[in-house]
Amino acid sequence: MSGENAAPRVSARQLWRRNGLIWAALLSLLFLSLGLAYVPMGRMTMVAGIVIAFVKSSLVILLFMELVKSKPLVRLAAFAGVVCLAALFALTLADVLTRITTTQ
Amino acid sequence: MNPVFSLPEASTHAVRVDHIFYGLLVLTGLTMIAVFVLIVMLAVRYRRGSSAERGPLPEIVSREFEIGWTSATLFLFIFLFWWAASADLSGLSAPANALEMHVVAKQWMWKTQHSNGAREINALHVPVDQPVRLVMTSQDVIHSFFVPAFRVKQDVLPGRDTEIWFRATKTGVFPLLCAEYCGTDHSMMRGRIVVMRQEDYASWLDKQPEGDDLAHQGAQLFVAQGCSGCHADSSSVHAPKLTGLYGSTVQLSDGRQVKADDGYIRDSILQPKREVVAGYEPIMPVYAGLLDDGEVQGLTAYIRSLASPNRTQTDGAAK
Amino acid sequence: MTDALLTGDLPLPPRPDYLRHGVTLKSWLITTDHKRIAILYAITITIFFFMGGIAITLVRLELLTPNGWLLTSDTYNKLFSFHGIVMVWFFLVPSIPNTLGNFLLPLMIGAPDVAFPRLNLFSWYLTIAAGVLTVYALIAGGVDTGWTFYTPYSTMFSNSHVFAAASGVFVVGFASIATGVNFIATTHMLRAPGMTWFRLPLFVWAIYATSIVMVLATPVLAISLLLVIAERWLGLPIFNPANGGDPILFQHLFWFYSHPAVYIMVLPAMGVVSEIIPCFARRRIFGYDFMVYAMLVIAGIGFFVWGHHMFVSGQSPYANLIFSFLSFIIAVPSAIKVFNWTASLYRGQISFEAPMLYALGFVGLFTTGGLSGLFLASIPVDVHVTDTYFVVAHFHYIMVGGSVSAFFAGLHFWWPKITGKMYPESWSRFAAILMYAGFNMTFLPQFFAGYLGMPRRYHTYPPEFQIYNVMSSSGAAILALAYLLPLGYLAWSLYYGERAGKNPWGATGLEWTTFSPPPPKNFDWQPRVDRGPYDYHAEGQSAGLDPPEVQNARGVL
Amino acid sequence: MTDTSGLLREPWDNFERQRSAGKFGIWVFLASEVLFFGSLMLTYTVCRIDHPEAFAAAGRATNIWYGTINTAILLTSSLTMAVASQAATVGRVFRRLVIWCLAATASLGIAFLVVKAFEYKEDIEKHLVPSAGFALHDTGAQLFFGLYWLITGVHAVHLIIGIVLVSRLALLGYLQKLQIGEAPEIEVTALYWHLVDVIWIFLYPLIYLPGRAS
Repeated sequence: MSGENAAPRVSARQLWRRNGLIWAALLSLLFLSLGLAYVPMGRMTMVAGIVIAFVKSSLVILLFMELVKSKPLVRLAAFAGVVCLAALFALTLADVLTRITTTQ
Repeated sequence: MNPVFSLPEASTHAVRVDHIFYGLLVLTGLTMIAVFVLIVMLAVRYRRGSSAERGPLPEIVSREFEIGWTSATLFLFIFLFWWAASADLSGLSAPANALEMHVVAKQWMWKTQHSNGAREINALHVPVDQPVRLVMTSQDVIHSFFVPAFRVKQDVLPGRDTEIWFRATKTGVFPLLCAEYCGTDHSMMRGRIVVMRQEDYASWLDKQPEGDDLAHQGAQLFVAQGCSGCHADSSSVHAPKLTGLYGSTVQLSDGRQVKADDGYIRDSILQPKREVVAGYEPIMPVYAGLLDDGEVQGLTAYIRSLASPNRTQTDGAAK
Repeated sequence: MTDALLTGDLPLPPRPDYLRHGVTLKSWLITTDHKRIAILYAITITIFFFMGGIAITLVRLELLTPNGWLLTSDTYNKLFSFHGIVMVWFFLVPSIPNTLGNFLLPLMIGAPDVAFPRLNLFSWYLTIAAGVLTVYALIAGGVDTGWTFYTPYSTMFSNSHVFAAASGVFVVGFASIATGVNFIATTHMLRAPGMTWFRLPLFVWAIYATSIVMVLATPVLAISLLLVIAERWLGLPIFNPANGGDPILFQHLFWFYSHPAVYIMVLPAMGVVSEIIPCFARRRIFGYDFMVYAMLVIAGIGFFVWGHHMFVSGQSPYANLIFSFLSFIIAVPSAIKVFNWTASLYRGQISFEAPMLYALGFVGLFTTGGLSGLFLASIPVDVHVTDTYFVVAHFHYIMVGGSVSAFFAGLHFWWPKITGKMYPESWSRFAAILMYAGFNMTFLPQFFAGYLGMPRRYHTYPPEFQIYNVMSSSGAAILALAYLLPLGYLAWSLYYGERAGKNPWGATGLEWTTFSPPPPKNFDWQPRVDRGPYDYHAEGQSAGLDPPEVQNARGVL
Repeated sequence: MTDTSGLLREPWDNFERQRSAGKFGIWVFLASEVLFFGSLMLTYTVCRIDHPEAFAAAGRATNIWYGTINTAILLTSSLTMAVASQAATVGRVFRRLVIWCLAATASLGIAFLVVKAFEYKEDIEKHLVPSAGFALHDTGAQLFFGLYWLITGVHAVHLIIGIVLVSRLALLGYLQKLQIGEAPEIEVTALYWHLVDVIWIFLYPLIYLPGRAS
């Protein structure tokens, strides 16, 4: 921890530049997904939107929330949530997508 | 046969279920006895101050034990899964010659209808040794069609058809119960399944009041609900014709191909914009909320009768 | 400091223990001491336990005759719904974690308190608020959806107070999440020096695994109830089939929580029993590391098996197969635990004080309940017995036979630590045996009734099932007595019980090294740990009667 | 060394450990939140699988401009929040920067709510509230808007909580009652704020983008 008199490790400029770059990337991804939504690609339109959302959220989680710099324990906590959600999706959709409405 | 202490096995399915049930009973019974006997024996032998030998533990370390019984139980359970699952799979789909009957559940009664249109309340007469397929739906909440003697149970859902089939092997009267909690009089939602000899069933069916044949009812609805305005063969509107439709493969406007089965026809009536046939405009009005489930079943039966006249003849042969 | 002082044989300067450290009501209501919060929880869940108990007493009385003689159908439905809601969310889920867990987790890892003491208190207030909502639902006229709140009955057809009851459960869910977060952080961050992961008592592992399930499963329950509330109260169509909604989706969300919830109830019970059996058998627990892995595997796979509640719901047959398979797999670690408890008795010096009787009762009932679970994992058999009394018996064996027996086991075992007083031994043994007998009398007949086809939640029933219901109801009367007895004699012991020393059982574990009852900060010194748990004898030896320290010295020499 | 004894709370005896426990605790809570919103999105997914066309039509009926502007606002608020949080860990030298960034974050959050309020108003005027007079006729469109109101509502509640927390920190910092540089609250609040942003990042394509191409 730096004290009151110690020189800060980073300058305000550096802070703004690093985070500003991430922000710029996020905004460009936002406009990219907005644009792609109007391109008729069938089901891929939706997929594109979701993939971009994943990229954006990864930027926020890894860099803004500093998950890359966090302890393994913290990463484990985040990972557990995602795995559990994946299980919820996977097994529920295993039902919804394979339902037989009628048998003959 | 005392119903208090034993449950009749009145369907082919019941025999299969009971095989597994009794197999599991023996297995779990033995396991339980083994565990209980072991606990009691150890507790007595090694009670505090007893003269049983203690001293250094035998050489076999715990790890071998652990791995041993972990893998033993694992393999046993996988075997049980395979056994139960294969029985489940073999009974999954109804034989092609199954009699089709319809069930509509509502708070708190069962309405059943035979292929010739005869209706019953809280009862269903079926012939013995003949597979019967029930197409079921609910008008309100979830119910569950449960015949303990047949070992069959299936939830009956609103807005969707579910199916169940059985082949009764004993004649007699068996209880029909609602097994999914459905409100105040859930416990009163009971009925009877009457299994009759085939010739008795045929004559019973004959004596029933002239209930309209399901398909005939459907034909009347087809006109009354305005379907015929577009879908009749003589109509000039550009709409898919229904003769020969049932059972065929339909090309949809989004490129998919689907089989025109009960579910497809039901969806096409209630939510026509979901699956639009290639080459047609999505102009058909939505019928969800306008038709009740019995009416949809009637229309479906009518459309099915347009597919192959022979098929409905065999279904109605009993008449 | 001398050794005598360290082991606490010399009197320390007088210093009030946690119970006498502040006596006003206010000092209790704003306390952040985990031990006091545990007491608050204990009082709360006792009240709820008896509320749920009264409801089910009426239900069992009603079921004495096939056609009903006491209650209307609506009252009957409301009573069993209230019983389920209260017992699951206001008794079983908080029972062991929030009372014994709250009290013991910091003590066992050598910490002065949980990681977030104020959050801990907040969680209790949430529980109270939620309880008030739920009891309001009862007073206002009751809720009749069953504890499962299945749609579309709960959203469109029920004319009862679904909103209040569902919001109550919604709120108590957040209490559960808060507790889970707190315990996870405590276990990770506050272990005493030397308390490595594989030196943790199994109870701590159990509470840790339970907390993971609480944190990751409860939000899904919250959403499922929020959707019911939104559809019912705000009129937003979600599950309504007329709008194209899917009622089965609710069941997926609901059981994603409510199946793991069974592990929230039973994992802590396993932890309690894993403390008690070694202590009274004077043995190291058999296969400590396998016990740990088994609990983690149960907590993990527990998330993937919920669909076995839905084999007849209209779920796809392929999904049924997946869920059936996983349900069989999760039976493996449960079996391992039973084997290990049994093996821990081998070459022990077993004595049968009340906690041990309760614990052995747990093993018996859990084994019975667990084995009956194999029937329910097999699809064809499950199709026949699901939604019948077979299922009712099965889950009561696990959740009531198992968890409640273990709760009483733990309550007696740690009673001297919590209150500083010994409970009356012969009364307790009598109650333990009575509870086991009464429980089996109540629920064993239900397996038969269920297999023969008696559906659950039936107000009236076909007369051929009467014999089973009469047996069950008379067993329930015995069970009720067995539950009332401890209330009486434990209260008695508060005033007239013998004073308890630091370690009346000669047990291992840090909680037994501090005073009974413990001081407000738990330890007057910083505990250090230099050995594993359950150090009742030297490695590779059988049990001896000497205290752990002596035996250990002998093993080393 | 700066004095952190004032920040030490029961039951901790070590400030660094208290701080990392707080951070770990909030991450565990966020994992819980992931499941909370995740199950709402699962509900959406299942309904959409059942009614793809209706969801496309309903998605078209939302106002994409409000949605896009709001996404940009939230992303920007995450920037200011990240700068605040990182500057706060560097030390007290950035006190002014931290307070300004916190204030900016809270203001952007409020801006989001204002835009959202306009959007809700328009939705109500266009009869997009599921009821008898609902504007769209496809079966399933009401499901979309049922979920739309619920999910955006729950998200807004989370955001309001975030705004309250962030404004409180800004105020305390301004009044010199917060030891910026050591106080763990900023870091913890920032993590929560970012998660609320991440949720919205997923809601944006789910709510506003369906059916635009056709």
